[in-house]
Amino acid sequence: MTGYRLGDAEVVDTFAEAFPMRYSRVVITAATEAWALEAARSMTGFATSIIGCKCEAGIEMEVRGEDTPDGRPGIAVLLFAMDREGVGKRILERVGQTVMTCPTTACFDGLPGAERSVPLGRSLRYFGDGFQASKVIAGERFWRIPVMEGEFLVCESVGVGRGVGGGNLVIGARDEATALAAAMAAADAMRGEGIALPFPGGIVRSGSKVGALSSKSLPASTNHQMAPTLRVQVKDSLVPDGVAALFEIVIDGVSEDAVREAMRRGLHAAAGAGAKHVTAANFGGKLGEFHFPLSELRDPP
Amino acid sequence: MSLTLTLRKPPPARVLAAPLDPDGLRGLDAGAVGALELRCGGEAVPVGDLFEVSGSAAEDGTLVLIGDLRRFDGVGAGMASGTLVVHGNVGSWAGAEMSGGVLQIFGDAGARLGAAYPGARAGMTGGEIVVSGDAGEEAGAGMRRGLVALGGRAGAGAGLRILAGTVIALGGIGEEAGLGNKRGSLVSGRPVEPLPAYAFAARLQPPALRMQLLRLRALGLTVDERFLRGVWARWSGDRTELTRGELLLFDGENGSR
Amino acid sequence: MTEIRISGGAVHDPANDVDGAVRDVCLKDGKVVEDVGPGARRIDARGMVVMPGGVDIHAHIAGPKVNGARKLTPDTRRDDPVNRTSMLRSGTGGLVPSTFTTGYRYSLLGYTTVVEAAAPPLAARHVLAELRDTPMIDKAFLILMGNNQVLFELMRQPGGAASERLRDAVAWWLEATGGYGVKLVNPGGVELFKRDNGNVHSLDDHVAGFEVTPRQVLEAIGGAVDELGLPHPVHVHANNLGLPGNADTTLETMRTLAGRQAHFAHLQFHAYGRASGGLPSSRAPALLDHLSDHPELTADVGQVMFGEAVTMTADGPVGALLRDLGAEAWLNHDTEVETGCGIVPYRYRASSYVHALQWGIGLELFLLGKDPWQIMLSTDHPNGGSFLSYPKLIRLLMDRGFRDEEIGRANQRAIRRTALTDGLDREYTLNEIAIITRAAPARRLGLRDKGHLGIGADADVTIYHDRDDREEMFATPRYVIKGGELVVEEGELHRVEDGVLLSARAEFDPEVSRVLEPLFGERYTVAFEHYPVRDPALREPARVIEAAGS
Amino acid sequence: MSELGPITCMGCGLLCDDVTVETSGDDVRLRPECRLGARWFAERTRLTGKPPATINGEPAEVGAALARAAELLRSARRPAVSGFEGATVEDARAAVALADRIGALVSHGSLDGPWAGAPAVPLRGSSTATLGEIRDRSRVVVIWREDPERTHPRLLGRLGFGGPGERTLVVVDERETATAARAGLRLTWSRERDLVALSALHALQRGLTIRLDELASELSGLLERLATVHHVTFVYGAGLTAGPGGQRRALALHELVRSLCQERHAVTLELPAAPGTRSADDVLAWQTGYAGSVDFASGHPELVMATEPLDEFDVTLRVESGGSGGGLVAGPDAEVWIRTAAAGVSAEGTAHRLDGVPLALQAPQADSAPTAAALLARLLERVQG
Repeated sequence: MTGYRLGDAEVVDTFAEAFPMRYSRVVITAATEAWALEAARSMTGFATSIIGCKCEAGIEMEVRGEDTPDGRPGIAVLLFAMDREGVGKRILERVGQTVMTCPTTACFDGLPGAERSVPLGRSLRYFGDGFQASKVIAGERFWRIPVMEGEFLVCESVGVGRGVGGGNLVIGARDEATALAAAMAAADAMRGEGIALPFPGGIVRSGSKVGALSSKSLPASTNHQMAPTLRVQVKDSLVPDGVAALFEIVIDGVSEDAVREAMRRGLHAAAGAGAKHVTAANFGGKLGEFHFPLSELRDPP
Repeated sequence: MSLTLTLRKPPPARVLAAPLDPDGLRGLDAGAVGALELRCGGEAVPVGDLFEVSGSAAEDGTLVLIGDLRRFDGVGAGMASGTLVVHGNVGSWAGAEMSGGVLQIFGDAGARLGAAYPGARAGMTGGEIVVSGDAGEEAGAGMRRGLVALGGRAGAGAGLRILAGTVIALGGIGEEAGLGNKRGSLVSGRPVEPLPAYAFAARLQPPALRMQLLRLRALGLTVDERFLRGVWARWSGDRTELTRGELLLFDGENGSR
Repeated sequence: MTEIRISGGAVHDPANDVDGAVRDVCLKDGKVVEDVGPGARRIDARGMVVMPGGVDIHAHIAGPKVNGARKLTPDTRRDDPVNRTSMLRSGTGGLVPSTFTTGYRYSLLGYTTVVEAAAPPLAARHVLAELRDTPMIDKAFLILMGNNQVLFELMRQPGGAASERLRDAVAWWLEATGGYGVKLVNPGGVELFKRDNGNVHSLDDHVAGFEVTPRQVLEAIGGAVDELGLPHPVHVHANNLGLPGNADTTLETMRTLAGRQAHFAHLQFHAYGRASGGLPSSRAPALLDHLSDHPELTADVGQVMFGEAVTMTADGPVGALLRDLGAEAWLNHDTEVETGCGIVPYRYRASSYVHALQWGIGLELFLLGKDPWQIMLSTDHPNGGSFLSYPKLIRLLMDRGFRDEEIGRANQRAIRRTALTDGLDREYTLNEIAIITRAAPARRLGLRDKGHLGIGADADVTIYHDRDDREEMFATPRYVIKGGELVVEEGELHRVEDGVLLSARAEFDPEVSRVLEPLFGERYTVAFEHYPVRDPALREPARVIEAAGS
Repeated sequence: MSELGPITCMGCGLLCDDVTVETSGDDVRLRPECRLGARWFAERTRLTGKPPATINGEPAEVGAALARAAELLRSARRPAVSGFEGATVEDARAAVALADRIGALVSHGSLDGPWAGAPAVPLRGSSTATLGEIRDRSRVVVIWREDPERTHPRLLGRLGFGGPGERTLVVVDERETATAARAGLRLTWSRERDLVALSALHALQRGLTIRLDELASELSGLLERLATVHHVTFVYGAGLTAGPGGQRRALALHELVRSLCQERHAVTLELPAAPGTRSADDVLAWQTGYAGSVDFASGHPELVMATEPLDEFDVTLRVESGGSGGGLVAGPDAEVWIRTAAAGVSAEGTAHRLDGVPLALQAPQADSAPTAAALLARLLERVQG
């Protein structure tokens, strides 16, 4: 196995294996950015992996007041699922439970003009118990749902795009603190338009593998190859010498390009922040449609 | 350059201007547009006699009228798409029974702006009308969908029997607004006395209105920042109908008024 | 006078048992004659279908009710303007056309005689003036008598219901107005509605303020008309129009009139049973059974056609019912002593259970009825739809494939409650169409010179291309001849004929005035002596049909 | 002294047809008494020294005047036909026929006053009744800003006031009118508040509360009376419908009446601007499909949508029936005037009463002048020829 060095970091010659997913973007606005963020956090919480949460979601970016449909500060959220139906169900649940409930918010479609869409306000309006009203503004229909505070405004439907889920980087360092600092630097660099990092802070410490050695019924279990404590215990450990802790960053993006470029940013940021070892997770290349070889990320962003 | 009609001189009689439809003129050259006839009083008069025609009806579907068109009725009436921009005043029935597109009037409009024709129960069914100045009586009468917005004042009786849709008058909606309002929104930038069939509901900052005001800015209307920041009093009515319509009256920047 | 020979056409003249025979029809001096001279204009009708001019036994085309509907619905005419020409007056069409346009369009459809089915006698001058402005067709009107307080008074006088005085009064009223026949609309019910929004619900309900019941009104007026031998029998719009379960009322009304001649208007609206949930069901078969046992009774169907309509009726409470069902516009007008009026623009939707059922019941009446001489074509224009929809209705009757397609578009829950999908494969023949659109209405109206092409008949003839598409065929006749003059060719009017007023007259004792005058004085706000229409400009030209007498 | 009658009086839209005229020299009296009717009759029988026609104020032959009128109309760029005061159905039929032929605008309102704008009735309809229905059934009659005692002097009598039976007269008017003086209940807000009052009345009648306490208490007396009767009538006219907002006020009244109809019978009665107005309106409706003001300029009838006076007519033809000033008046500046026989005095015909009832007009006093209808027919021939 030959890789390359980036600063102090050894980059393994492997690839991240990713999958086609469907996604939507909603823009949550509120009276203040803080309340928009509260709603966005809540909406993207417990949306880390499709296996456990039926969707993956993350805060994509802040949207300045002048760029939101209602002129208030906003947060863009990306939500991924395996198909359009899944996106529709999850968006509806989450906007209904976490955005509609959150003070002062409104919720807009972040993919206007998309070819396919799923209903949002069109379904949520029934919460209005017949008292809801609609407005068509600049050709788009919105629903006004009366709530205790006033009105919750939500778009009729949200566009659904074709995205990529499961891009990843695994970052290791000589100790836990250094590894975490490198991973955080990577996550910071990776966030941005078109990218969602669904795990807390963007970082996973319990990377997983499909299935389990000990049981046929477990869908996933710990990535024993990447667990430093098992380095001796298992035969196929991938933890190199001098690496005491590893963190994974899982990346969902709106396109193959977006994922690749986010990985490039992350890789270089990690290398510059003390990472000793950078690799990626895959399933042997048989499951995912998209492969992101780390060898292609050598050039800086 | 968009197809541009510049008024030569005031017409001898009132002109029915509805045939000047941006979509209907799309693809015609200046000569063909000039040869079209408009009803002027009892006569048919070629467009070219009334207007200087320049530019061409480009694919953008924009038609520009320039001049004081006070004696032109039905400007943009029945429009279904495209953009009609008027630099000057227009007569009555502008945008009547419009179903789509944008009508921008930089000037004042006459009575029955965006309204239903006599006897018709539904007026505008879509589209946006933006007037920088004032409008006459009964703007948006019978409106079913769409937006009529004024930078200035609306005459009395705005939103008469409005079914749905929005009438905004930043300079103040006139008296007697919203008789028979079913589901429509009437918005006044100045206080008025609502009809007795309306009752006060609440003060709020309606997010939909905020979006509409931003849309008006995009359509070239000056919208004071305080309207965006401010509080609006919602009156519900017409209570003898469904009580699902609303009259939103500007209540100051922090609702203290 | 023009002489015309229509040669080589397939003649459908069911009144004279001619069923498609190829023969010439000769016209001279406004009549059908044996032969015409060699100089006669020859119309080559080879390959065409020749029928008598159409006769509409029940439509609403003139008078204050129709005019009220015009004022109520200007928007329905905006997109249907009719330009003036050097010959024609301008006008507007839509569901309630202006008068000239009404005449032109009936003529373009091949109709030459139309009956306005509900005129308040007090408004006779208005009705007459409108009919005068309705060219191209001969016309008649029926006067409303089922809620007339003066007649109620006469009925409750000793022996009144069956008295000569009542007969004289009915005859007097026809003479005073120029009317052709007698119409009863919701007898007793309209009076109660005008009083305090009331109505009657059964034939034995009492009409407050008068000791009469609907049954007594039916018996008394129906009897009087029968005994007078008016050319057209009593024309009945029964109680409970439009209400689920009303077929019982209709049957009871038929039984009440047993033994007397009577015509039932828009039977479809009176043919409802009661299904669960308060919805109507079809009782067309029961009514048809009764009719087939009672040849003295006839009906027109009052077919509803999907799409826009304007309901207009002297049955004020029906108008109020439609108002309460959510009608956007509702016009009501109460005419003192005599009648009421309700007008509501309406839309029949194929997807609606009730509307599809009404549509289906109308077709059942046509298709299950045994004798086409008893069941005539009408849409109760414009209540069930415009007279302009007759060609489509004819196609529904003549073309099973087309009918099945249309049945497929209607609310299936309703269709399942009718006999339409039970292998009802009847297709009307051209002769049967000729019966229900001309021969039978003319016969029922007592117009001996109309509805047929025998020698001496009026020279009212319609000649159609024989097209497979029966709607197209009946929508645009090749030629229409009115009173011996060629007026329409291929959808174009070529000549304007005024048409005449058809009035009926029966003998009466002029002394009846002495009885009527004080009753008038108590109830009307017009002077008795000014009530009868005398102005010849309104009453002429008229053809007066004498009553047969008892 | 001579006595004529009974005749139908065209002195106002009531068209009382039980009128006996007593003349004694110049003195004209009507039985039943009516000063308006007497004046109407007197004016139409005192035609001393009037020529049959004038052109530019100079006496002229009728034929010459017709020829000039025809010439004016033929060459008109934008003709209008208006008036109809005292006109008959026959006059209106002939006038609309002429207007159709020459592509004129027809209006039975004034051409230079405020326009009514869009009609109210098509929006929600209306409920109406003939006089006899109101007299026999209505126990409350509300007269809205009209003074029939002056304009329709026998109206109250013909609706049963002063006769047997209990009925309440309610008058909405702040002015001290003769009608107001007879009111059992008066409501005195000013005209500007009419729509507010109608909206309030409608709301209160539905059991809703309104914030305007003062108005609510003023209306309470009327509401109490309305609540207890089975039949109520609202009489209205130009006092409600004329001028800007007239359509809204009429609509609000019809809405109120429609709402009242849920619990009782309720009707309206419209007082026309002039005798002849109702006839012309009905004729326009049946000949064109539209009432009010109709334009034939495009070759077919169009409902006039003007919301402000049209000022572009170069030739107007005013149709009036009889009287010293009545007749056909044609041209800019009334160039041609032709005297017509007065309908109901010297010409027979038909006219529609304010409630729509058509009545025959008699001609108790012969006059050689032709009817307006006859003149209009001759004018049509000349215009065509």
